[in-house]
Amino acid sequence: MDLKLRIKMFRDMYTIRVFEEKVRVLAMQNKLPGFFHLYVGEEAIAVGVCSALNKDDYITSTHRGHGHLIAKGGDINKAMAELYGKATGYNKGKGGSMHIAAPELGILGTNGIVGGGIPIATGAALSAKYKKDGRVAVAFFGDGASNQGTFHEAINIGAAFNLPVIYVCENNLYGVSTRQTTVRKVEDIAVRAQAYGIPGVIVDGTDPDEVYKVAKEAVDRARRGEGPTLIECKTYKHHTHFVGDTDSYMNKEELEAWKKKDPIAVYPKRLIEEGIIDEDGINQIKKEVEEAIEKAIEFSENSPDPRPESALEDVYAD
Amino acid sequence: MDLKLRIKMFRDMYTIRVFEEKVRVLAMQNKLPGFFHLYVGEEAIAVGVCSALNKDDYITSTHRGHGHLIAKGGDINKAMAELYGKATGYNKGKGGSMHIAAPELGILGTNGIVGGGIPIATGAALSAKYKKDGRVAVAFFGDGASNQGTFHEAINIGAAFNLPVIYVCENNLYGVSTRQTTVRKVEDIAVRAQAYGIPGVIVDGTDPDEVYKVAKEAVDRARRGEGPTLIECKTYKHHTHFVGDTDSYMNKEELEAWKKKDPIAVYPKRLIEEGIIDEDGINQIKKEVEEAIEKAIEFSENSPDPRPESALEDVYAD
Amino acid sequence: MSRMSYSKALGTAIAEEMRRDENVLCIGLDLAYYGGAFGVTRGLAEEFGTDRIMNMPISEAGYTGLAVGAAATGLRPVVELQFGDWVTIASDQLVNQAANMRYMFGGTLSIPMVMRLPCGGGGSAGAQHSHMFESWFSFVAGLKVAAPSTPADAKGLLKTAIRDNNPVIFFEHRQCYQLQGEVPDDPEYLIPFGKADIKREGKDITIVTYSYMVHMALEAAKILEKDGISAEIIDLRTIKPLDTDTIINSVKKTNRVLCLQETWLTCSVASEVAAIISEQAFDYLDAPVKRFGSPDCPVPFAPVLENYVLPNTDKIVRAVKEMF
Amino acid sequence: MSRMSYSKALGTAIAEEMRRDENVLCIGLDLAYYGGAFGVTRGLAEEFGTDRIMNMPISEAGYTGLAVGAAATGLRPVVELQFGDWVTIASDQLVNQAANMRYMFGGTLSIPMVMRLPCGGGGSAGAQHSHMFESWFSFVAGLKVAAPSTPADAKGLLKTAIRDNNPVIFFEHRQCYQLQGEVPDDPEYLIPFGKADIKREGKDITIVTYSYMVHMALEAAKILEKDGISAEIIDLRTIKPLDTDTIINSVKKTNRVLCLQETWLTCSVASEVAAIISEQAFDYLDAPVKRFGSPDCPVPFAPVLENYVLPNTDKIVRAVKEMF
Ligand SMILES: Cc1ncc(C[n+]2csc(CCOP(=O)(O)OP(=O)(O)O)c2C)c(N)n1
Ligand SMILES: Cc1ncc(C[n+]2csc(CCOP(=O)(O)OP(=O)(O)O)c2C)c(N)n1
Ligand SMILES: [Mg+2]
Ligand SMILES: [Mg+2]
Repeated sequence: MDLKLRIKMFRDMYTIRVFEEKVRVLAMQNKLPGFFHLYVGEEAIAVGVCSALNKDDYITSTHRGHGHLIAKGGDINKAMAELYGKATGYNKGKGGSMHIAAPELGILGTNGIVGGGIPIATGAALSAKYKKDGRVAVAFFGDGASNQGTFHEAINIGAAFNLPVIYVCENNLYGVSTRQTTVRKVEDIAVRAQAYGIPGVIVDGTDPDEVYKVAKEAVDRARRGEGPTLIECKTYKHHTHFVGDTDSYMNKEELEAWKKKDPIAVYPKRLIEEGIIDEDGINQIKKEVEEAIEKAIEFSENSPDPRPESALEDVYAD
Repeated sequence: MDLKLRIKMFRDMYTIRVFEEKVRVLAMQNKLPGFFHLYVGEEAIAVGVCSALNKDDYITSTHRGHGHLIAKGGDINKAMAELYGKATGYNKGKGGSMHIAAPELGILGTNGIVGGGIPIATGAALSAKYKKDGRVAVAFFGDGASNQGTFHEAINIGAAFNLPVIYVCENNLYGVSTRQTTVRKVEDIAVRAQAYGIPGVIVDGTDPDEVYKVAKEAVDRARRGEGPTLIECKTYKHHTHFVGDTDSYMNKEELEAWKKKDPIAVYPKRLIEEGIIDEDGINQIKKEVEEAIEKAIEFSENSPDPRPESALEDVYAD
Repeated sequence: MSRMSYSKALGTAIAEEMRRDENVLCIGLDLAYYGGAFGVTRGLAEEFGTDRIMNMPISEAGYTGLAVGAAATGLRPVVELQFGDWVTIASDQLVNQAANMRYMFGGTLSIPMVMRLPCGGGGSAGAQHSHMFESWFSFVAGLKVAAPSTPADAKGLLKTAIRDNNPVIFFEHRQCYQLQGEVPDDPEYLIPFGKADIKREGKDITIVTYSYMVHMALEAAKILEKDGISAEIIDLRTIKPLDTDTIINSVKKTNRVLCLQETWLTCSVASEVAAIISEQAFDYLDAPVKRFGSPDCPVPFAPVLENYVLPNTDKIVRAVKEMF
Repeated sequence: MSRMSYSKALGTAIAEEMRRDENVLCIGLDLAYYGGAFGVTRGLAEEFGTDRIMNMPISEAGYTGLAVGAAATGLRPVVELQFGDWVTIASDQLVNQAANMRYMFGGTLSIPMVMRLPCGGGGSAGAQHSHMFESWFSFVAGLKVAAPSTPADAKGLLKTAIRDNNPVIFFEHRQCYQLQGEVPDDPEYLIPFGKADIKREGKDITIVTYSYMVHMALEAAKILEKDGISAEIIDLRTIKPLDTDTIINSVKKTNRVLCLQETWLTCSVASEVAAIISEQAFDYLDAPVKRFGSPDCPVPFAPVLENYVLPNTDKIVRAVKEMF
């Protein structure tokens, strides 16, 4: 695997981490409107998968979508400004955290509807196949979403028509407060691939190298016209379901165990051990990232609000 | 297996067959309003499954539902009268072929929405478990319906809560004109049981003894509180999707091959060979059934239309 | 001009647009060879192949969402549901996704798709195959809604819908499919959205309606004529956008209005038209606005019941006469 | 009487009904321990156990259908969606199944279930968490629709809904959950469906509204009072059935009416009320009926945009003044 790519993976994961931790603080200070679901702890998934994609490949994301946006190349200034509801945001402040898109990067939206993006990614894959433009599409979604009808219907369609789409399930064991194995009899989501006749793979969602590897294989397969893959990434989120949520349902010991696998701590050590970068290099990246995020906050705070009347624009296309 | 039960299975299958063939003729003569999906060729499924049920067990059925209604003990006079849209029909002429229910027999309705009955049967099973009344529920549905989101969501719920419900898929290889393997990558529906952690069984849907056997096992399992089973019955329908439909999509050779397994021809021979009944006995049953159906037609034709103003009744319960 | 059925006119519109723009494709059940539920796409797979006339699994939410994703990435899908009744299954992708996406995303993409929904009662199809949901989708910002009554309008409106860059919900009445009429051959025959059509001029009362009820209203007008009542029939053609001007101008002339539709009245198109008229033409009304549609019950199966419930020519004549 | 929040009043109603009738159970996401999306069921699992306060997988169509099947067989499920926006996912089971079943089946069974839908805008929840769908479900024969504005109404209406033998769609406005008010302790405190409540008497104009907008209207009335305009505020409480008498009587007194709601106007509750008034109180109107709601765009995220779009006290005052 390309060394530069691995270093970039660390940078991207760290960008997401710092971005999210800042969002958390800003939200608790009521500087940001609306509510926020953080990707902290799950960074290796978005980064591992998106590192296997081209700029013009498609993704659909979820309510917990900042990580996907950044990993797919999203501009953190525009992303942060959108969370602030500013005119300079990706979507002029109309979308906010759960509804950010950047079509020029193939990002077809974070999504407030659990399971809502899975058919949409499948449709983007249909476009790619129809136009023979070589693109692939990735649908990110949670373990909770795998009980939605859209999961079943969309994957069946993707499989039946051999569409170039990869279904990436981020299995963090919970949907809001509900331990998902209390509302689902199977332990693994990957077994569900058998219902559609496609490969189902389980991967450690805290290891970006591993995630990249299985994603790359699935992407190559998709580009060869061999159809979809379902990838289940085992992961855990470090914070509550949304910022400001009660944490009574969280399992502290389990969380501590998962934190030992925190990619932001583990991965740079591995890179250093393997001699790919040194401590200074890591620190330099961290510094750059932190500065960039501070700049993004500054950019956002100095950005103008949207014109009120702009609320009436963009409803219909000409 | 009880000899009387096996003879009754023949009688019920034959009743369905004659009922359906009569409906076909009556519909083509425009004596019946609306449109009709016939169960001809699939009789062994409804009869095999319902023979394993008690009178107060629940079923939900489909657009192709006359067979389930009759197999669950439905009165053919009231059933036929409903198809005629008469006041004496099961539902006072308000429902018709695709919307017949007989709650006193646990029949919660044929259904015009493909996949619509699967969650409803699951809910009936929830009632049974909640009230600890020992009942089970059966959801009948087609292979086409197994691509609906309701299939996925309902079976997952049934499995997660160990509900006493049996999911019976009637795989006749088609949904309307569409060969289902062209819109689904897996050959068998039964493999989908793995997605929910429940047993998935395949059975020859033309053999009522076999269907009864697997249904009985599933029913016993459900009553013991061990949760759902998915049963896939391989079958084939002898007529087009609905009465009056073009048959251009039908595979004549395949049909001929399946007709060799026609339960109405094969099963009485088996009963005779096994010495359970003789030719005369079979002919006697046939005669009785044919007469009963003639009477049902007569009953229906002599029944009054509903009062026009009764259209405004039964919208709301008090 | 060619004489053809409403169904054929729709098929012609699709074929012309598919020839014109290779990004147009059809998605639905049994579309190829079988021709869909009412034969609209019959013959198209032969010309365009099954990559463009796609047969789907029975997964209304799934293939509607498939179309949303395809539309977001440059295709122009035309989706058919076999009966509009089960748009209930697909409505999340239409309402929370398709209708919102352009707006939420600040105008950075668009969703050019058409959702074709055979709809309406008649023929004892029963409660689950007779619904009309045009009021639901007209309610939703971000959607457009069309409901043609004649073969020519069917062609002109469907072509406009396919070229529109927004999600369009297109209601085709089941009782219209076999109606015959003259249809312009011009492949540029486009009927603009938001332009109602005065299907009959009159001076004593305006009947505002759309879809199959246009034909019932025209029949009723003939009968009323004999009794000295001259009815003007406005066919809305599109409900969202709604041609308020044509409605108001007609009411100013006739000073009486019946808002007619087939289905239930509560929160319906008839309610909307009545509300607009009472807001904007209050001073021109000689009598209260009246609405006419179905009573509040599901559509029953038995013919005698169904006839009792659905509006028809006689009932319309009676309703109009009560206003004089 | 006890002082409590709207949210607590709802929880109390559920608890009382569960004690009274063992067939009542709750179905939804995160209901047990977590208390559902807005804390309504908090504490109930401790008393009733998780067999009666059931946590579901994220499968809105599935667990709504589960409730339909349970209701058809003798239970009385109370379903919560975390946000009413995704009733779009569950609507087939409500519209094609629940609303039709009793009728199609000739009255042989009934579907006593309640669908609790937190709804409405505010707080930058964005387009997919701010929808109001009361007009959709009021359209549908076979359903009932309630939308309480105060803690006392919340309790009384929810208890009535749970005892009703029909499917009831129950809209709880997100901005109401924390409102405090006096609530009768009587476990037989039931508010009948189809009875609007005059929340404020007045003589110059009638404002017909419901849900959260009742509070905005009451605020507006105070301001209008200072300018010499006396506004009567009618809280519909249930939209289906609708209390036409109370509306008409009020209009006969004030001769002016504003139909106010939070969401889009097309084919909406405001349209319905306006249509009814122009049909039934035409001769009593001194000015055209006016409707006020949101403009035709999805609910935007940024506060400055959301404020621009949603009705509020000032905008209501302005709208009323324009009528004089
Ligand atoms: C259709 C729908 N149902 C419910 C919700 C409320 N909700 C938001 S996030 C969430 C949990 C999703 O769980 P999962 O898919 O596992 O994602 P995670 O939050 O764990 O990343 C729920 C229930 C929603 N937004 N959309
Ligand atoms: C939700 C929905 N989609 C589509 C239809 C139209 N339709 C009626 S029967 C049918 C085929 C069903 O196929 P399958 O489930 O295999 O049952 P079969 O007819 O083969 O017995 C279809 C598509 C419908 N009634 N409901
Ligand atoms: Mg999760
Ligand atoms: Mg089939």
